Amino acid sequence: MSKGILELKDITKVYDNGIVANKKIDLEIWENEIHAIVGENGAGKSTLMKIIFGMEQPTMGKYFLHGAETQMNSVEQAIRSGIGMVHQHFMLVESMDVVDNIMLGIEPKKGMLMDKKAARKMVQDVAEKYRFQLNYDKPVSEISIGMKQKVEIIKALIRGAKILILDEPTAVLTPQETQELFVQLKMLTKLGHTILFISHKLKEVKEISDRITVIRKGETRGTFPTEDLEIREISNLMVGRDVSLNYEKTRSQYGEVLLEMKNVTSKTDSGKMLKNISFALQRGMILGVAGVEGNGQSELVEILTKRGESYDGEIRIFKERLKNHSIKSLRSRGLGYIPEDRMTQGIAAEETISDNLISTRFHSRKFGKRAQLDKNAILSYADEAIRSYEISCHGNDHIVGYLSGGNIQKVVVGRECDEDVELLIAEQPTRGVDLGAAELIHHKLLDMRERGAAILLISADMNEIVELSDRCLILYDGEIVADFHEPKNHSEQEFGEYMLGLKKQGE
Amino acid sequence: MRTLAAVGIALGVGFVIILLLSDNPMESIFNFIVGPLTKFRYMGNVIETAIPLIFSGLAVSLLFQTKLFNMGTEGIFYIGGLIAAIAGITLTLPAGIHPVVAILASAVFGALVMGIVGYFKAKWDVSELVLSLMFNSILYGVGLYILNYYFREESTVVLKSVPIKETALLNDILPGTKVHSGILLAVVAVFVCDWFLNKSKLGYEIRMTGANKSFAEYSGINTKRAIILVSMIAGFIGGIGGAVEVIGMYDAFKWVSLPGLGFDGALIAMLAKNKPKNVIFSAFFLAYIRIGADLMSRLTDIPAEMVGIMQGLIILFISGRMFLQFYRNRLILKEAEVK
Amino acid sequence: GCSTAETDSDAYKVLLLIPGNLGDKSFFDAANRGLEELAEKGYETKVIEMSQDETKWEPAFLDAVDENWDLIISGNAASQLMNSIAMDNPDHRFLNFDFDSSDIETADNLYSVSYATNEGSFIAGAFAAMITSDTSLENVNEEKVIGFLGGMDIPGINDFLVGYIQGALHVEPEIKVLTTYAGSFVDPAKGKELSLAMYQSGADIAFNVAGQTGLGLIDAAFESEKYAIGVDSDQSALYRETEPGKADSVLTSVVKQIDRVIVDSAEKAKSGELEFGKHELIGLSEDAVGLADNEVYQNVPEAIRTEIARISQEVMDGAIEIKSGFAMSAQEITEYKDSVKP
Amino acid sequence: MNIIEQLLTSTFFYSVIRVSVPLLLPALGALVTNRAGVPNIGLEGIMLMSAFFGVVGSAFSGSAMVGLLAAIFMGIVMSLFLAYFTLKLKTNVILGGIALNLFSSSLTVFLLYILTGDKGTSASLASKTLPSIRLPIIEDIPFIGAVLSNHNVLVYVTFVIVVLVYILLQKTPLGQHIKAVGENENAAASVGINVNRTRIISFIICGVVCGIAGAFLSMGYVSWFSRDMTSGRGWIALAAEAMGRNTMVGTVLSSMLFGFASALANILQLQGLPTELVTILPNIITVVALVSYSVMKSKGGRKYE
Ligand SMILES: Nc1ncnc2c1ncn2[C@@H]1O[C@H](COP(=O)(O)OP(=O)(O)OP(=O)(O)O)[C@@H](O)[C@H]1O
Ligand SMILES: Nc1ncnc2c1ncn2[C@@H]1O[C@H](COP(=O)(O)OP(=O)(O)OP(=O)(O)O)[C@@H](O)[C@H]1O
Ligand SMILES: [Mg+2]
Ligand SMILES: [Mg+2]
Repeated sequence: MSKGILELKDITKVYDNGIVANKKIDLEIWENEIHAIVGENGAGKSTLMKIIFGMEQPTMGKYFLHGAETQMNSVEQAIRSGIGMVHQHFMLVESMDVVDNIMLGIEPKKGMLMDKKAARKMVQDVAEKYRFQLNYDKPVSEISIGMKQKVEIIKALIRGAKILILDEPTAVLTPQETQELFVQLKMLTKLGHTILFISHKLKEVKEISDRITVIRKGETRGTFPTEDLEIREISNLMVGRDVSLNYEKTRSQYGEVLLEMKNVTSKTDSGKMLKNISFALQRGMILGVAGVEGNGQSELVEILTKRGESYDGEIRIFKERLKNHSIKSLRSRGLGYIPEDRMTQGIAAEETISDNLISTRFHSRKFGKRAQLDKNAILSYADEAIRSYEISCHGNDHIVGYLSGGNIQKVVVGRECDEDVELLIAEQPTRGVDLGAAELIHHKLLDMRERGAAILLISADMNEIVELSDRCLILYDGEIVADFHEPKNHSEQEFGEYMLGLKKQGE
Repeated sequence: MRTLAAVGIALGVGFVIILLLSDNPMESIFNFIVGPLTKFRYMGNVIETAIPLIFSGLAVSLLFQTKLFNMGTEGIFYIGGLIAAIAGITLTLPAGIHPVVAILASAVFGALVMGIVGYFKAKWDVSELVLSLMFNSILYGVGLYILNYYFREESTVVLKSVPIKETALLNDILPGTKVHSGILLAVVAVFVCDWFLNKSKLGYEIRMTGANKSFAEYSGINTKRAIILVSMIAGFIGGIGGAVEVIGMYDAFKWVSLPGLGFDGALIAMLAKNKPKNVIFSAFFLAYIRIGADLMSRLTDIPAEMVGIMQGLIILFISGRMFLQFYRNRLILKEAEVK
Repeated sequence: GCSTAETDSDAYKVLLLIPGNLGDKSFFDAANRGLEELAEKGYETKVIEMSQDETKWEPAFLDAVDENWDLIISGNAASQLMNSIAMDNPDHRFLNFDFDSSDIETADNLYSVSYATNEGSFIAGAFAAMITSDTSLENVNEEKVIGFLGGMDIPGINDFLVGYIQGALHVEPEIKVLTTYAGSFVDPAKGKELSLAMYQSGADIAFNVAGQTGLGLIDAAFESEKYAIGVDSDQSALYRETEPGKADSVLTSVVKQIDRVIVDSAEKAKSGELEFGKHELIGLSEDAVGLADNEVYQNVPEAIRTEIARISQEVMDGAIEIKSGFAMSAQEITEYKDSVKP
Repeated sequence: MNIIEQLLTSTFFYSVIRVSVPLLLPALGALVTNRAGVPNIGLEGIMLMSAFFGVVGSAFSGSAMVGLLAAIFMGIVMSLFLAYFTLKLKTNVILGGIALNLFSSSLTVFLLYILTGDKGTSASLASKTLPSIRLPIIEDIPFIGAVLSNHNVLVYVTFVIVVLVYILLQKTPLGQHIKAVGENENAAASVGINVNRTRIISFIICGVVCGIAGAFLSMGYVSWFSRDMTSGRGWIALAAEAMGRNTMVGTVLSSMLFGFASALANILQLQGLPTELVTILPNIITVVALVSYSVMKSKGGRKYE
């Protein structure tokens, strides 16, 4: 078949803090293939990719590019050697606009100065070539996550990457966007690009890749041609057991209404993001909200979590008007919130796991009487959470920022799915999380529903919505275009038509 | 270990300079390193010097812990010292109560002033750095005016206040030194702050606000209140520090320029990584090298400026996290291989 | 410490403890010069800068009495402390080169002097008034305005100011005096800025009493083509070699012979003639303060110099009573200043 | 003359410019390093060393130009010194800055003493000053000529630097990189920008402007070095930069505001107001300006509540 374009031999990586992220990894990448890397959270995938990209230096081992042994000392060198990488966490400068972000480091010059016109032209050309729609002049802080992902991909392509590393690019994309991306990836391989692809969604891996390398606890479990492996086998190699992500739900008895929106329209001067939204969420119900990113989901959650959006219409939460609540009173009444952006709102990265686990309910008597905090109660609470969520760490005093992303997510979920929570707003609860962890989180959500909590589930992952929700709203352009009572009875095709605005219920 | 090496290198650099200057380099170095231990009185000097440093270090670490880059402790020390002196001059109270009143007056004022900075920061996001630097000058100017126009000792060359009443002065607790009861207060303050920050619910709110403000907000913590509160506490401690220094070490208010102790606080806080308990060690460390350097310049022929030069070098080397990292990395690697 | 002079072991040993840092261009530098002179004369000397931080002074004194110095010199802000140390250590001898406060009982083993600074600045005020009134001089305007730049609004500086104003009024009752303080002794740029403003506001001559800040006034005088009066030492000499133009704009300086007093006292102490336990106020009569007489001063019109000499004589004879800034409250000083404000 | 008349004179505005320059230059330095994400508290120390070496350089070479170059060189050396510790050895940048100030304040006096035997000033060194320059044409415009012309050459250099720094930050790739490094160093690193190198460059730029500021103090404003002659200007510059909210225009305006208030305070002193209170006028003006700006801004931004 094709020849090896990139080869790693015996790569070991020990981080400064003593964590061994990669152990004697061998990896061979062939030209023009789509090579998937799979493994649990913290298995060492990103680390390995960063080594290929020159961002991290291996502690030991050899690196061959086009058959020649190479020292990949810097990102700059990697880019020059035709390697591009789209990182798992966005690598964008928020205050700069899209064009500036894409051209960062390769700014075209006119004399000594930047040539903004030429830059824009270059970006436009590439975006058109790959059929990406971009908002060129908006600061990155104002564009949606899906858009950010596209910006990242263009960033790599425009640098002429022949080997393109994509670290969980689909985690934030809708099924349609993912399909679009896959078309692009196929086209790229035809144009002579080689692709390294990381995902926790095994269906995607199976669909797109030519070969698969499985990594477990820093070591390779081997590389296999994709057609030789069933999804079940992959998950077995990865996690050591079968994971299906399909659930048999019991029929639930719905109870009192905890959250109700009546004719809510948002009031911003940059166009109304939400139009006439009405729904009611009852105890024992998981209400899914689906839609292509940027169609009002974030605004909805921002209003509910009191982050400044103002609105017309009425919102009642725990039977009272939302406006009469402070965040604190909402919290104390039993509101849980899993934020989409776990790093900025979900955790305090420099603090310990235990401190992160109690931030919403440290006032409670179980964590100490009056003004004092009861250390022991907190620690045993934390140990319990670590155990039941299988958070892999050194202990309850592990600094959260040093966990792998999947495990950070578990900390957030662990805190927000606490037994006191009556109403949970779960925004992308399993984003970036490995199969095993996703299954665990899904079970937690179902358990909460079982005990009578109400859950508003916002997700870009259609499988998640379909499997978990009792009822599902689809948002398009700030409006509810569909309201499915048994989401499982509707096909993915049908969902897609509503989400893309091709259809609208009642028309 | 690393600290020793850092001190060693700074000394090495200093040593070269000293070799060029001194007729008796060994004696100079000796005075610097072990001088403070050679006499009981010198050890007392170390403690005396450490007392205000503990207070200012503590105040600044609370602020830095909450990511408030507020340098206002300097001004609080100045005005707090003056207020304590005024209380000591104007009030007539019994010996046990007088200092307490003086210290409290200063502390409350400090809390109010810093509270204003905190309020502006929390409410309107006014830069606390600018505000606190400006407040330093303003408090200094106003303090000087009050001193000059209302409490000045007449018929003397230098500007100082009329004497503070005996009853208001802190008594010395170590015979043969000037170590005063302020040291006890300092140690208590450290433990109270440590408890407050790590074991109390309010302290937790403050820590989380500092660690990630938007996270704290969405967890239901009132971050504005936390910012104002921590500013006030820092002001309170700064006020105590200024008062204790003046009624502990002086018999009249004699500061005609900002004492520099607040800025030292930033130094201490950074050395202590903003941890209240570490503040004691950092303060003693800085006090020790200061006294050592003083002794060196006093007892030998090294110019006084060596004090500042050596201090600067030692602080730079000690705080270099990556200093000798190479060596540490090898250790880590070995350990990892063993596993 | 610095400037240790090695001599034979039975030399007379003198220690100077400076309650501040060298480089003040005033008391401390002058005292240091005195010690340098003593060293040349074969004394064993040492100078310790105790820094501005007053908490460091007592340890330094205690160390000093632990060693066996024949004479320990200090003063200024450390006067009180030195007095009490002297009382506690009757075996040691002390010299206060600048006694800061008159109402303390002097220890028996301590000799102290203070300077009638106000006498010197009185003469300077008179001199300035005559200069601004003499429009025949180059660049002197019609208005009778003179200036004063102080380091800080503190008693030691205001003693100069009060004498200066009084001297000016003595010669010219219509005189106006611009007064500014820089608020710092180490900010020459600010000193210059303030001085420029004074010259712009009509001052023809101005007097600086502000340490390094004051040097900014001389710069400003030179740049504005006006005149300056120096302080403490002959400040014209400072620039004679390097910038003669600037040297020429400093018409005279109010000098204090601190170094001479120290040298004389030490010699007396060595020969056992110094009257310990005594406090002396020395001024014009003792030639301890006065105007610097140099080539620039010699170029000032004869008439002015004669008149200055006559007034000096009057002061020495006690015919004029000179106010002391130390004896006035801040309020009184403000009023006095305001009475001559333009 | 009454106050109002004095404020309307060309000499007043002339002095505003002169007073502002030694604040504006280090504020620009602070701006550049802050943009790169490394707040430089050591401005004071860097300026002081430059002021000293400017004097020494010009005294020993007999040339003001050499002095200026020595000052700039020293500014760069001190900046790199701080950069080495903070970027390479990972000393906390705030701590490093404070230590640098301490170190410079002592070292300059120490060297001064060794060179001149004086711990106060370098007046005994025959150092040179940089010339003042008359601007042709502009000089003849009434009022404006008197305000703008006949400043020290470094004042005009400062004008040029303001423009250059503006272009650097807004229009050049380097400025873009500095911004990226400051805002999200991982993002910058991921596109191959060398984070440390970019920060070192920003430190060097800061060193250059602080070097010029130091030279302005000791070879333009006055003609000698004296101990601690920067007198807190580095701190005021930091405040001005923070008040300008990390923007070019804001920094320039804040520095000028401070210069204006200081010049105003100088005039008011001549009116016989108490020094202690007049001296803090610039600080009060700053507080009032800052607070009202922030209040207005947050009122404007909270329309939607
Ligand atoms: N910069 C770092 N310093 C120290 N440890 C790190 C660093 N980056 C990653 N690690 C640790 O190395 C291990 C491997 O992390 P890595 O990010 O490579 O995992 P991953 O396979 O990408 O996981 P995920 O699926 O969650 O992305 C984890 O334990 C992680 O905590
Ligand atoms: N210097 C560090 N020391 C220790 N841990 C670190 C360090 N820097 C980052 N980490 C943590 O290690 C984990 C892995 O970091 P990395 O940058 O590889 O993320 P990732 O693998 O891309 O993301 P994720 O872990 O979400 O899959 C992250 O959770 C990160 O917070
Ligand atoms: Mg990863
Ligand atoms: Mg990871």
